[in-house]
Amino acid sequence: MSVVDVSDQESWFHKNQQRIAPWLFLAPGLLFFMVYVIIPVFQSFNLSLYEWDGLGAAEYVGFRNYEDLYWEWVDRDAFYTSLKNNLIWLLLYLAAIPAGLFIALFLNQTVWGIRLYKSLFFFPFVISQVVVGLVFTWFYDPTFGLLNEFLSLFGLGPLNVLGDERFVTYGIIFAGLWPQTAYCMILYLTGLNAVDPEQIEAGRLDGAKGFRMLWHIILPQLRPATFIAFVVTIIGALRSFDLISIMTQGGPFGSSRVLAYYMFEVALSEYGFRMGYGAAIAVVLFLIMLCFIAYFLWSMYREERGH
Amino acid sequence: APVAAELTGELRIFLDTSNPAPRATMEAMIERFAEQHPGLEIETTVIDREAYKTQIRNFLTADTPDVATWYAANRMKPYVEAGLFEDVSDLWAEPEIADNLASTKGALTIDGKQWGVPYTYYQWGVYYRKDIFDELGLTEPTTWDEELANCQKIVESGRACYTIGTKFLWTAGGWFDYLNMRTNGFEFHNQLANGEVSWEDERVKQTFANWKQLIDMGAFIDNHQTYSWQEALPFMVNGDAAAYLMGNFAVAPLREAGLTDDQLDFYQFVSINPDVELAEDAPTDTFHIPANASNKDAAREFLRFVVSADEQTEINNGANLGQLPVNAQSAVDDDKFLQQGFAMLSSNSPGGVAQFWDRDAPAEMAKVSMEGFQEFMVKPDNLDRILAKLERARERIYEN
Amino acid sequence: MTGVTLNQAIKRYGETQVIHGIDLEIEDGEFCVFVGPSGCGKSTLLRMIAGLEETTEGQIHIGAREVTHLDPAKRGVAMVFQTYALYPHMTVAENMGFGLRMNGVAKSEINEKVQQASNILKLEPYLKRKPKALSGGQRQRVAIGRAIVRGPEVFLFDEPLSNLDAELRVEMRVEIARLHNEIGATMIYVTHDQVEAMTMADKIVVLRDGRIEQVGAPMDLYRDPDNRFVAGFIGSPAMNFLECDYADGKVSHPALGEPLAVSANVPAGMTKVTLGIRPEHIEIDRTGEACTVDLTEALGGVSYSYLLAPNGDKLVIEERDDQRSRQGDRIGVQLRPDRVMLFDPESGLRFR
Amino acid sequence: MTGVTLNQAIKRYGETQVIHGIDLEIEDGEFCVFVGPSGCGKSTLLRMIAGLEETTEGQIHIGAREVTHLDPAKRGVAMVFQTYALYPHMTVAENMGFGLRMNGVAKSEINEKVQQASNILKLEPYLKRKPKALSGGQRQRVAIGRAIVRGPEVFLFDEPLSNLDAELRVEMRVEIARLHNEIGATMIYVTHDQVEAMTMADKIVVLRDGRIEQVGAPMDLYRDPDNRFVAGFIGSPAMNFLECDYADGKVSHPALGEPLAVSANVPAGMTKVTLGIRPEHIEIDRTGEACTVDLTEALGGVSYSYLLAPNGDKLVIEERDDQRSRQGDRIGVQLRPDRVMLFDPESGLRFR
Amino acid sequence: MFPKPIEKQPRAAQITYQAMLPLALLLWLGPLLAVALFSVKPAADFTNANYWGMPSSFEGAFNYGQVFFNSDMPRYLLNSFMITIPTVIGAVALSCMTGFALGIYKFKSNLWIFFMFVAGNFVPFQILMVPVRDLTLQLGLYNTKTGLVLFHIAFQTGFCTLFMRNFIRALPFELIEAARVEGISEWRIFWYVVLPLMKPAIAALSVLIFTFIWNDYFWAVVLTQGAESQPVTAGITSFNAQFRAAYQLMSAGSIVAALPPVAMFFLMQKHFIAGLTLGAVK
Ligand SMILES: Nc1ncnc2c1ncn2[C@@H]1O[C@H](COP(=O)(O)OP(=O)(O)OP(=O)(O)O)[C@@H](O)[C@H]1O
Ligand SMILES: Nc1ncnc2c1ncn2[C@@H]1O[C@H](COP(=O)(O)OP(=O)(O)OP(=O)(O)O)[C@@H](O)[C@H]1O
Ligand SMILES: [Mg+2]
Ligand SMILES: [Mg+2]
Repeated sequence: MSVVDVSDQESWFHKNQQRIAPWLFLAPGLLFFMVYVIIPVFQSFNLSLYEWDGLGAAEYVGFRNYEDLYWEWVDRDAFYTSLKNNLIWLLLYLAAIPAGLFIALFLNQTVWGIRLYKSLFFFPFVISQVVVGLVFTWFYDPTFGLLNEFLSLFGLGPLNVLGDERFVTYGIIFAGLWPQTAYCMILYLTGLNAVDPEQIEAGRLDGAKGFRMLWHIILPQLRPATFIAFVVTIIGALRSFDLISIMTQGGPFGSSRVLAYYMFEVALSEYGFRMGYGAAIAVVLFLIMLCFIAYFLWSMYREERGH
Repeated sequence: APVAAELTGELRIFLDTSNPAPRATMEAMIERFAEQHPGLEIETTVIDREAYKTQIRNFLTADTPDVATWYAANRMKPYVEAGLFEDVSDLWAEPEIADNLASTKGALTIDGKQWGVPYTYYQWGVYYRKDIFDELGLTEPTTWDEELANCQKIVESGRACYTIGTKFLWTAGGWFDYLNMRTNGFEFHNQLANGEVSWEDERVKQTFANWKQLIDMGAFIDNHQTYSWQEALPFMVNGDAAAYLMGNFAVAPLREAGLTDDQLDFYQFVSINPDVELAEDAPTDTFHIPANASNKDAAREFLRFVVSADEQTEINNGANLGQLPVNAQSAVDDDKFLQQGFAMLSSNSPGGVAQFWDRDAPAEMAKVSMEGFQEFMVKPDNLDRILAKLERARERIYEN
Repeated sequence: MTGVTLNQAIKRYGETQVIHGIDLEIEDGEFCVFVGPSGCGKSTLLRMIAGLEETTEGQIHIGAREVTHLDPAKRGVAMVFQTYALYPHMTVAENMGFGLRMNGVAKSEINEKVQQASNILKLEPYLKRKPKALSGGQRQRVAIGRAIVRGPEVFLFDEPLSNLDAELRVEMRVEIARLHNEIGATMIYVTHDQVEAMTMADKIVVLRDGRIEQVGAPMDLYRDPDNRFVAGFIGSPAMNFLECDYADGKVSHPALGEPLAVSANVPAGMTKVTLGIRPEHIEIDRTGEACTVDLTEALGGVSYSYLLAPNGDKLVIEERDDQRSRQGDRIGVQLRPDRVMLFDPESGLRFR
Repeated sequence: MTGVTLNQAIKRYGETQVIHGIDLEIEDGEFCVFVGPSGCGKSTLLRMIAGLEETTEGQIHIGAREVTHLDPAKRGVAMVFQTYALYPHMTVAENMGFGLRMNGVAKSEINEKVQQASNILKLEPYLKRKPKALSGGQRQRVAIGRAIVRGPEVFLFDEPLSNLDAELRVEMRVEIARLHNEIGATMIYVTHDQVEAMTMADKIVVLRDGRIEQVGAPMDLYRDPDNRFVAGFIGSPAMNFLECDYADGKVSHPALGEPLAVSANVPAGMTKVTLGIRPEHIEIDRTGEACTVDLTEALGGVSYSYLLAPNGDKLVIEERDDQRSRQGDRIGVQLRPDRVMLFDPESGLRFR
Repeated sequence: MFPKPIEKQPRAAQITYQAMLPLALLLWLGPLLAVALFSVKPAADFTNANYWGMPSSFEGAFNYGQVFFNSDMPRYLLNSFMITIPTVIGAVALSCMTGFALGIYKFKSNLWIFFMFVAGNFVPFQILMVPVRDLTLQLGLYNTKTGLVLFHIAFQTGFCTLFMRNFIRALPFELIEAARVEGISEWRIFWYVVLPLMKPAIAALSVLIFTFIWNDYFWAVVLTQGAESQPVTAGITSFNAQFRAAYQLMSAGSIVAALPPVAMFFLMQKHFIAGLTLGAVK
């Protein structure tokens, strides 16, 4: 049996090319990702067991930070508010999905200029949340905001949405829904493109029309789009930071905080620098998100196996 | 100065005076210092004021300058405790400083040592629309009853007594400072800031009860929780509110917005409890030498230069910082507000001078309490709940 | 009476007209196949009958009812699509019952009908499965089942078998034929597969560019096409066409040797005609030398030889016996005169 | 010598073994076709030869060289894929020259070789186009051209024509056959198309479940299959199989009437055999009455009748003359005894 | 197509639809239009409480002039470009390689590494905040554009890998096999065969990442401070502090800050949408 010459470095590499190549291709990306994402996640877990102001030495306190969080929960303090608001965000943010679907259905036509319309409707997603926050702050402004001008037409108001702890979270979510709806809309528009026209025709022959057609035939086919819309919306809801930071800074009196913002406030804002405590909040947020990540990965795993 | 000529090497100075006017002032001052020390290579870095507050943590440990600006009192405590600021008690022992800067020594003292020098401070107080007062036939109040009576008239005229923007919380801290110092005195206020008194103490409640009187009568503008302090200015400019409890830095924007010195005036916050001495808020801005600085000799010389009587006169005059000099030998600019402020602080503040709530209380406590103040201003009925919350926070924060 | 009648049916997409005034009568219970080259309008015509495309002009009747502008669901038709168009999220049973459900039929009745249909199509074991878990043939059966359940008067099929592989195609072809025998409904079937058209149809409609070329029973079209297009289109391998000289009732072509007498009504004065002859109607004359065997393809029972005539024309002949030609052989050919057809070289019309 | 030899070649994916010890010798210049049902391992075997799949056990030689664990590039093979696998961003010429370019061949030489190949395949007019701008057949030609350019010793084709439509398929089939004649390289060709296998192959390898069932020339397999599987797999429509009683050299079956004498070495003591007969080797006896015509399919020149034997067995017969059976006719059948094959009902092996 | 194509419906429905489109759009983009309107108003309009009416005079040139010549805005914009562009290049380059490795090769840990990227991509980035900030500090990159760029590249690599890997998965694998049979080394397969085919994905991803990074606010706040390194999203807040209550300038600033991604989106609209389809719906 002829043996391939192994003495030569070149040829060894060539021989094992297929086995080594993927690792060479992966190396830079993996390195970056490890250093900046994966390892920090574990560092955060670790840090959450310490008390550290970012200056001196960190002091190991075990689960003390979590205990504090627990008491904040019991006392209905900032952590409680943040968690509660996070849940409200999670729930209400999902409204972007039906809203996006509705707009997508509205725009799914082939009239002249529709392409331009579609992109203009997508606009809110492209602009920065900072700008969105600013715009809506003005919209809600109690003295001159358009909202109150509008309400006064009906003899209502004035309403200080961002200054009232009962409305503030909803007000911010509403602002967030604007770009998120645009995002869902575009997902659905691409999804609608992929709907099998023959199934629609089969449905027409079967006598399904309007809403029943939508419910029984279109929506099931839009499942992938809905799934992605769901994932990005959930993640968007849990990550919500920019809007709160711009619109209220968590106020009034901390009633619009969410975990993401609270964590920032505790760890890095002017009055903060309780790094360990912040890390503990992040861990809680991470655990919530983990449910969704697991769900997402599980779906992907099933699909991969399916192939 | 006699020893100065031999200074050599590099001197790195970090400044947080990022607004154009103060920045120019400081740079000019450094320029003058450089002229006296041609052997010294001076490098100045100006950092955005807000950014500076977080960045200081980084540069004190790595890439450290020789001199840095900061704030007095509790605000410098974390760095002192972490050993990041140089002990400059030696400077304070020098007669020139010991004699002339005595009034601010307390603010820079922790554990009996001094950790920096002040370079400017400014008074707080009530800035008001003199024309509106005249229109309503009011005079500057001095007692709580006069205050309430005045306010009642203003409210009846369809205005708010006070404009305020509490979105960023600290403005409410100013109100609390004054109300509490007037109700319970400077000592008590300090104890509270240091966590030595319960928030559910009757005396604290009294402070809030006084505050509530104003709130209930509609003394403050509506929706203040949505405005920053600047956004609250127009209410005063437009005549929707008659006064503003604020630091002297509010004068410049009010003038810019078109109010003349005839329309604008100043009075000291009224006395409430006749049994306590008047005390004032006068936040002090400071210079420090980081412990890791490399050219401490030059840095010390710079600090001496900054607090010298001439420089203090120069940098605090109306054309420059427009604030109060810290050196007793300096001249106060003849701006009417500076004069009034200087007079007030030097002769009518027997109780003491506080730095400001968020500098006197630990950061965490400041944050939680100011949130509470804001909530109280919007929902005074929640007081008990708020105080309970603050008390819990106190127990946690001061515990270690 | 549930035949289908088209009356000057016309379809335009904007400016372009794709169906040019079709008149067609499909009898009750008939199995009618539309064939024609790609793009000739087969699908369009079928979809006009289904109501999935607007009819621009003309009328369509199903039975006695005019349905030209009726909703698809109201026409009493069911359609089976090339891609099956099963609802992927419903089980087989749900797929089949969906139409009835939409029309508010009672659950028990739906179940019964689904049961019946799945009986006919042997789908019982799969009723609970999703389409994904079925093979191509099974899916197609479900699609047919869905059509049956609705009990339509007319079944429409658009190339229902073209996504199946060869073996399954044969199987399903037989199945559909059996179904037609069993339920006897009118069926209209679009295909481009020769074999399907020939074996299943009662009546074949040959379309070309949106016009009907010929309508008739399969073997009629095969034996007696009206024109060159139909002659060439029906039959595989296709009919051979030779451009011949014509004189005195005889055609002559280099491949033939002697001129051949053909009985056809060729108009006087014609000197050129197109001769058509199917591969199986050519006999080999091993003594002849006129043609060269270019290639032979032995398929087992039958083999095809591709001949080159002396003038370069090509001819395909079918050989069945074991003694077959080989590449390079020189042979002569003899056409069965009764099977020779003559066409007008210009218009393609057949001289009968 | 650049034949291909497989020696006990085995392929496992984890636990599942898909190729079970294949021994095969393909001669230099031979055109070898792999056929077999879907999933039998045709592609796997081809890809093992190409080096795209590891060979788990056994050896593969190309010419005299052992290549079992060699890189695909070093085996001197070229492969043509079902999906063409043209690089869409390169022109036809670049596609064809790419392999040479990457291996550092000089520009001028590349050009020359591409020129030659495109000559052979009549691709000159398209050299500057991108694959997108080509028809399916042209793309397949480019794929072949790419293979040719590299001047490999062995060509591998994996169902290269199955993405083309019927007409083009016929055309390309002829083209590949011509190419093989012209360059005379060894070619291995995977297909599931009867016609391709029969018409192109020098040698057909019939695979089933990762094992070779029979190897031989096309007509040999057709006429002389080793077992029931091959007999049934080769030929379309498939051979008829009847389970018969066997005694004294004669088989009897209800469809046949009289027992039929068949010369085959049936082992003594066998009482049951499987009889195989192709549709075209059954003659109709119109006087008989044993079978019923269940269905007839007229394809034009030929028609197939599906008969039901008295015991329910099915038989397909081919009819060619114009006088054909109709559904419901009762007819008798006569098998050509020299064409009858007998198989062991258990193992399927043929008794010769 | 669902819903039923409008051109197949009665004339009246068609006209209603055509009329509703611009109306709906106006409503939808109302907030943005308001900002645009604000940005051309004179300051006087705000003191006179003319917030929503027509501008009493057109001051667009002055307002935008202020933004460009009298503030740090140009610097912030420049920073944004200097952060966004290298990030886009870096993340796309890295993910082309990781996507290639994960999409083409079969090895044991393939799926797990892929899932790691995906999971990391969905991690709430707050959990990274403190360690990443420390890391950046230790590297001496705090408050530098480089520090921000490095982190963005790393974090975006997760999403980009998901996207690229799925895209490469959808490429015909025969292309790679064909190249292997032709004796082309893996690196060259990547470079000459796969990379050119990924052009659409690269284009789409570039636009997406550009938008993401340009609009990032959180990390800009965490890792940088001050005009010398902060991008425009963070800059606009200090810009707003500078021009507090000068709504016309804040509006003009916001419009300027929003413009580049919008322009990018319009230029590459087709890729953008294709990108979402590929990356997301897949
Ligand atoms: N929506 C449309 N707009 C314009 N022309 C169309 C449209 N749909 C079909 N056509 C044209 O109508 C003609 C007939 O199309 P049709 O689909 O009926 O052909 P077909 O006979 O079914 O072809 P195939 O065998 O390929 O399915 C074609 O020329 C096609 O281009
Ligand atoms: N990666 C794999 N892992 C496990 N089994 C595999 C793999 N690839 C192929 N197989 C199995 O190997 C067997 C042979 O597959 P192969 O593709 O060679 O069949 P084929 O004869 O080419 O079929 P077809 O005609 O459908 O192309 C099949 O049963 C298939 O399921
Ligand atoms: Mg069609
Ligand atoms: Mg295969």
